[in-house]
Amino acid sequence: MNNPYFDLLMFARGPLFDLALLVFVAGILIRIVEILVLGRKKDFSKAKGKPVQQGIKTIFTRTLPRPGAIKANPITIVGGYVFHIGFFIAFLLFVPHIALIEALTGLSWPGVGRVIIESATVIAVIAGLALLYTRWKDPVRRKLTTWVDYLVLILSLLPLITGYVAVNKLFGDPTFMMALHILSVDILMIVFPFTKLMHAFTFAMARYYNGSIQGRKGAES
Amino acid sequence: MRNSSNSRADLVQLKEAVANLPTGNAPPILSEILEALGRLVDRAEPTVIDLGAIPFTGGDEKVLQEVLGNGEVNAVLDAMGESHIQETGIPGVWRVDHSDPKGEVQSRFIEITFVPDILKTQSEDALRGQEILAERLSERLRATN
Amino acid sequence: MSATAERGVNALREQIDAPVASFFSSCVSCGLCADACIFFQETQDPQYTPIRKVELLRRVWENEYTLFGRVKSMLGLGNTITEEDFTEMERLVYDSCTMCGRCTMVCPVGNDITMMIRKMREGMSAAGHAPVELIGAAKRHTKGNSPMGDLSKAIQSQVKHAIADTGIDIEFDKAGVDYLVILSAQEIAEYPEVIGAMAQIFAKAGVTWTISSEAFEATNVGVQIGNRDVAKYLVTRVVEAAEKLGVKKVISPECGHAYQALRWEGPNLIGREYGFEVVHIIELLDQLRAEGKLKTSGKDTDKITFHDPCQINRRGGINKEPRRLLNMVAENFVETDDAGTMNWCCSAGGGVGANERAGDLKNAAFQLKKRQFEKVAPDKIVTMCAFCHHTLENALEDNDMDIEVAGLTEMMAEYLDDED
Amino acid sequence: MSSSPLLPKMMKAHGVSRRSFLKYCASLTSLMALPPAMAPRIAHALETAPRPSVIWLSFQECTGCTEAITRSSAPSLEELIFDSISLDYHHTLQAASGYAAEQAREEAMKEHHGKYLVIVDGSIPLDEPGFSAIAGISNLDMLKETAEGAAAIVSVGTCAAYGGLPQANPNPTGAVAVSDIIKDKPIINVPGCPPIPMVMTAVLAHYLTFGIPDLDELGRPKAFFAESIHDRCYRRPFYDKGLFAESFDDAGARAGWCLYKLGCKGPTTKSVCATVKWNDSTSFPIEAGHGCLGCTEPDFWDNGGFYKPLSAPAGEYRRMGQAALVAGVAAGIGGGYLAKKNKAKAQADHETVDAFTLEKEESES
Repeated sequence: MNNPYFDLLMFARGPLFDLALLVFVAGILIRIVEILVLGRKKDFSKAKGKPVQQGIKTIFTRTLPRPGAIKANPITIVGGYVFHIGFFIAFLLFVPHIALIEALTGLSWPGVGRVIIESATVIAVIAGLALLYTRWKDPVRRKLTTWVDYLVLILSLLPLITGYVAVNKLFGDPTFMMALHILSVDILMIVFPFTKLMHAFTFAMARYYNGSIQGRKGAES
Repeated sequence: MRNSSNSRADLVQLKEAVANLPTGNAPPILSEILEALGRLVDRAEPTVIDLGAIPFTGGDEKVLQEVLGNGEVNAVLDAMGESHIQETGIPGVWRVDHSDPKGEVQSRFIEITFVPDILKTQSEDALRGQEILAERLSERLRATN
Repeated sequence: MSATAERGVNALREQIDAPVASFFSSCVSCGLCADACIFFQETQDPQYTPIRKVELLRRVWENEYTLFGRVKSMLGLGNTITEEDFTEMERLVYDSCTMCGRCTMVCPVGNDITMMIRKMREGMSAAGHAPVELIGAAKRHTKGNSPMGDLSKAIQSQVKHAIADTGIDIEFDKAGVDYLVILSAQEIAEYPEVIGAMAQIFAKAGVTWTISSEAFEATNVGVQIGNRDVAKYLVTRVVEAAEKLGVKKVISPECGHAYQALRWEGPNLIGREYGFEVVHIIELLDQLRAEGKLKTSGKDTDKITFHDPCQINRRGGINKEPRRLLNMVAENFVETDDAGTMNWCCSAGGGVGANERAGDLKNAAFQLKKRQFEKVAPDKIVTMCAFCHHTLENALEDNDMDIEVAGLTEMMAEYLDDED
Repeated sequence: MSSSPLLPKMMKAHGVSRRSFLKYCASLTSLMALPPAMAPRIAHALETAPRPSVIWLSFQECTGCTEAITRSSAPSLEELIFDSISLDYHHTLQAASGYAAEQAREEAMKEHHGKYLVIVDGSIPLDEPGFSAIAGISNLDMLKETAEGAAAIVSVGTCAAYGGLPQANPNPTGAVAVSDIIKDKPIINVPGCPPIPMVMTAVLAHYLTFGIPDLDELGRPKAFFAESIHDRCYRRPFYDKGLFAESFDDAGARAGWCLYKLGCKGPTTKSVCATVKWNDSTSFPIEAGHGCLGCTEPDFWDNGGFYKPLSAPAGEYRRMGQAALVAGVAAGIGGGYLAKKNKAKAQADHETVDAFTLEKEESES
C-alpha cells in the first residue's frame, strides 16, 4: 500500500525539485550572464563624481523610498516592504529551509523560532494580498500589469500559504499540504527565470548602473 | 556548555510554564461535575470523566483543586503501578489517577460515584483471596503439627 | 533616404546595452514611477506612467536581446514593432515627458527610465516621429548657428551692448585665454544681460575668457529630439571651435540640456575625450566664491525662491552651488517644497516647450509649479537655466501671477562688490 | 480443544489482580479516546474472548513485532492478553510444531469459520513462492487460505501493513502488503517497526468489544494514527523556538534540542510514540536521542534517507545543480554573444541621419 500524499511529497522533493533546480539555476545564470556579456560602451565624459562607489552605494540606498513616496503609494510601498521582509524571514530564517540551503550549498546560519516565522508568514501573505488588490484596483498598476504579473504574485504567495497550512495542520492531510508546499516552490523556481521574479537578482545591477550613471555626473541617485 | 545548559533550563521552565497555562477547560468540567452529582443523588447514576480526553493542563488542575479541595478518603492502590484514589472536598466526587510502574501518569479520571469501582475488591480477587487464605491456614496447621 | 519604421527599430536596436537590459529585467510594474511624473501628477492619467513610454525599447530588448525572447519570437510569439506602434507612442515620448529624471530617482529597482526615454527618442526620430517643431529647430540649427536660426548678427550686437553697458572689453576668438563662454540662444535673444554680468564678474575675478564667433551657441536640439547623428553634428561645432582656440575650459551656460549635451553626452557622441574641460557657469561662480574672487555687497530684500533646472541639478549634480551663491545676495531665501534634487520640472523641458501639440499638457503640468509657488509666495524666482527662466516667465504671466524671474548669474553681478 | 476464556486463568496464574486489569482497561479506554464508561465493557470483552479467536501468521518478518509484545521479563498485561487469545497458532510462540501446528491452524479455521481474526506480521513475496514458505505452503497461499474464513485481518507491523523493509528498493522478493492481496475482508493496519504493544492490545480490545475501529485512508486506527509524533514530541518547544541539534554529539543534542536537522521524520509520521512510549512507557526513539525514522508510514525505507532533514531535496540535486551552473553560464555567454552580434549588425546598418532626413517622405497622394 502506498501513501499517495507521501509519493507526491517525494516527487516534489525528488525529481521535480531536480528539474526545478536545473531551470532555476541555469535560467537565472543565462539571464544574468547575457546582460553582463552585452556590456556597455566606455563613457568618455570626464567624471565629476565617483561612478563605481556611487553605483555600489545605490544598490543599498535605493532600498529606502524617497520622502513623501509612502504617502502617495502606501499600499505598494508598505505592502512591498512587508511582503519582502516577511517573505525573506520565512524563507531564510526557518530552520527546515536553512537545512535545505545547507544541503544545496553547504552554507548554514541560525534560525529563529516559530512565532517569528509564522507571524512573518501571515503578515507577508496579507501584504501580498494587498499588493494583489492594488494591482487590480489602481488604474496605474492595472494598466501596467499583465496576466503573468498576477500569476507571479499568486505563485509567490502559494509557498507561504501552503507552508503555513502544512506546519499548522490547518486543514487537509499535513503530508499532502507539505507536498503542495514543496510543489508550489518547485513551480515558483521553474517560472522564476522567465518572469519579473528575475528582479530579485537584476535589481542590484539596475541600481548599480543607475548609481554609476548619476555618480559620474556627481548627481544624487 | 554553561550557556547551553542555562538555555536548556530556561527552556524547560518555559516549556513547563506554557504547558501549565490554563486552557479554560476547568469551568465546563466543574459544571459537568455538578450535573453528574445531580444524577448521582437523584438516580444513583455514577459518571466518569476522562481528563485525558480533553486538553487539561496543570493550570486547569489547579483551578479544579481550588474548587473541589480535599476530602476524607485518600487511598493508594498498588496494582501494576500506583493509583491515587482520593475523595475531593465535595463528597461523591473522586479523583482517580493511574500511574504505570515507572510512576508516569497513564490516565486521570474524575468519578462521580459513592465509591469508585476500582477500590472495591473484585469478586475474582476475593475468590483468589479465599484460596490463598485457606492455603496459608492449612500450611500453618501443618507447621504447628 | 527617409524615415521608416524599420530605421526606427534599427535605431532602438543600437541603443540596447547592459544597463537597459538590467532595467527591463528588473521592472516589476510597481507603478511608483507614475507619481514621480509631473504629467501623471496633474492629469492622473495612467497612460503617462513613465515606464510605459519606453515600451518599444522593451520589446526590442525582449525579442532580440534575450535568449528566451528569441525562442519566443521563433515560436511566433514575439511582439514586433510596426509603424502604428511608433505613431501611438509619439505623444507619450515627446509630449508627456520633459526628461526631468524624477522617475529615475524613485524607481525602487533603480531603473534609469529617463535615460531609456532618451534612447526611445532615438528610435522615434529615426522612424520619423519627432515633433515637427523640433525637426524645424534642428534644420535651422544645422543651416545656421542656433535653433532660432542665424544669430551671428545678434550676438555681435549683444556683445557690443554689453561692452557699452559695463565698459569692459569682450573680445571674440581670443586665443590663449582660459575660458570659452558659450551661450544659449534663449540668452542671446531674450536675456542678453547675462553677457555683461559675466564680463563684470570675470573682470573682478581675473578670469580670462572669450566668445567664439563660430560656435557661440550651446543648445543641442539633437539631444532633445533624440538623434545622436544630429546631436553629434551640433556638438562637434563647439568642440572644434574650443580646441581651435586652445582654451582650458568651456563654460556651459545657464541652460539645462546644453549642459547635458556639452558635458555628458558630447564626448560619447564624438567618441573621444575632449581636449578641454566643461564647467557650468554656476560651478565656476561657486569656485570663484570659494577662492575669494567673487565678493558681493548688499542683499536683495525680496522674498526669493530658487527653481532647480532638472538637467543641471537632478541630472547634472549641481545642487549646493547655486544655494551658496544665492545666500550671498538674498536676504530672504525660501525653498519651495521638493526643492533640490527632487524639484519639479518647469513644465516644458526636454522639447515639450517647442511642441505646440503639447500645449495643454504643459499648462496642466505647470499647475503643480503654480501651487508650489503660491505656497511660498515669493517676490522673485531665481533659476540657472534660460529655458526654465523663459518657461516660468510665460507660464506665470498666463496664470496671472505677478512674480519676477531672474537668472542667477545676473543676480550675482548685480550685487558684485565694487571696491577693489 | 477448549474454547473457554483463558485470560482470567492466566491472570490468576501470574498473580495479576483483576483490579490491575481494570486499571489497565481504564487507561486503554482513555488512550483510545473512548468514553470512560466503556472500560468495563472492554474488560469484559477481553476476559470472555473465546479462544482460539485469533490465528497469527508470520511471513517475511524479523519477529520484532512478536518480540515487542513479549519483550518484558515480568509478564505484562499485553502479553497475557495476546497469549490468552492467540496462542493457538503462532509459529514462534506455540508449543506445537510441524504437522501438529498446521493441524491446529486448520482445525481453528474449520471450527470458527467466518468468526476468527487473522493477525499477520511480515510481508508476502510475490516473485517466487519459495522465498518464504511455512510447512511447504507459500506465504501467498497460506494468507489466501486463512483469510478466506476470517472475520477480519489485522496487519501488525509495517511489513504486513505496507510491505516494509522487504519491499524497500529494489524489493528483491517482490514483497507486498496484506492489503495488496486480500481485497474482500476488513483489514486493520497497525504499522510500526515494531508497533507499540499497547496499541496492538488496544486495537484487539476494540475489535473484540466494538468491532472494526475507525480507520484512516491508510487503514490505520484513527485513535492512534491521527496525530504526528512531531505534534506531541517533548522536543517540540525547541523546534518552535528554532533550537536544533546540528550533530548527534553537539551541545544542542545534549541539551535535548530538536533533531529535525539530523533527519527526524516526526513531522510526517503519525503515531502515538511520543505519548504512549515504549518499554513500559520508559522512552521512545527521540527521547533516546535519535530522530524518528518514520516507521509507521509506507515506504519509510525509501523516503529520502534517515539522516537527511525532511526539507532537504531527495533526488539528484547535486549533479543537477552542477549541470545547471555550467549550462547556465554557457548558454548565457551564448545568448550574450548573439545579443552583441545583433547590436553590431544594427550599428553596421545604421544610416547616418541629419536634420533634413528626420521626416518621412511625403506619402504620394
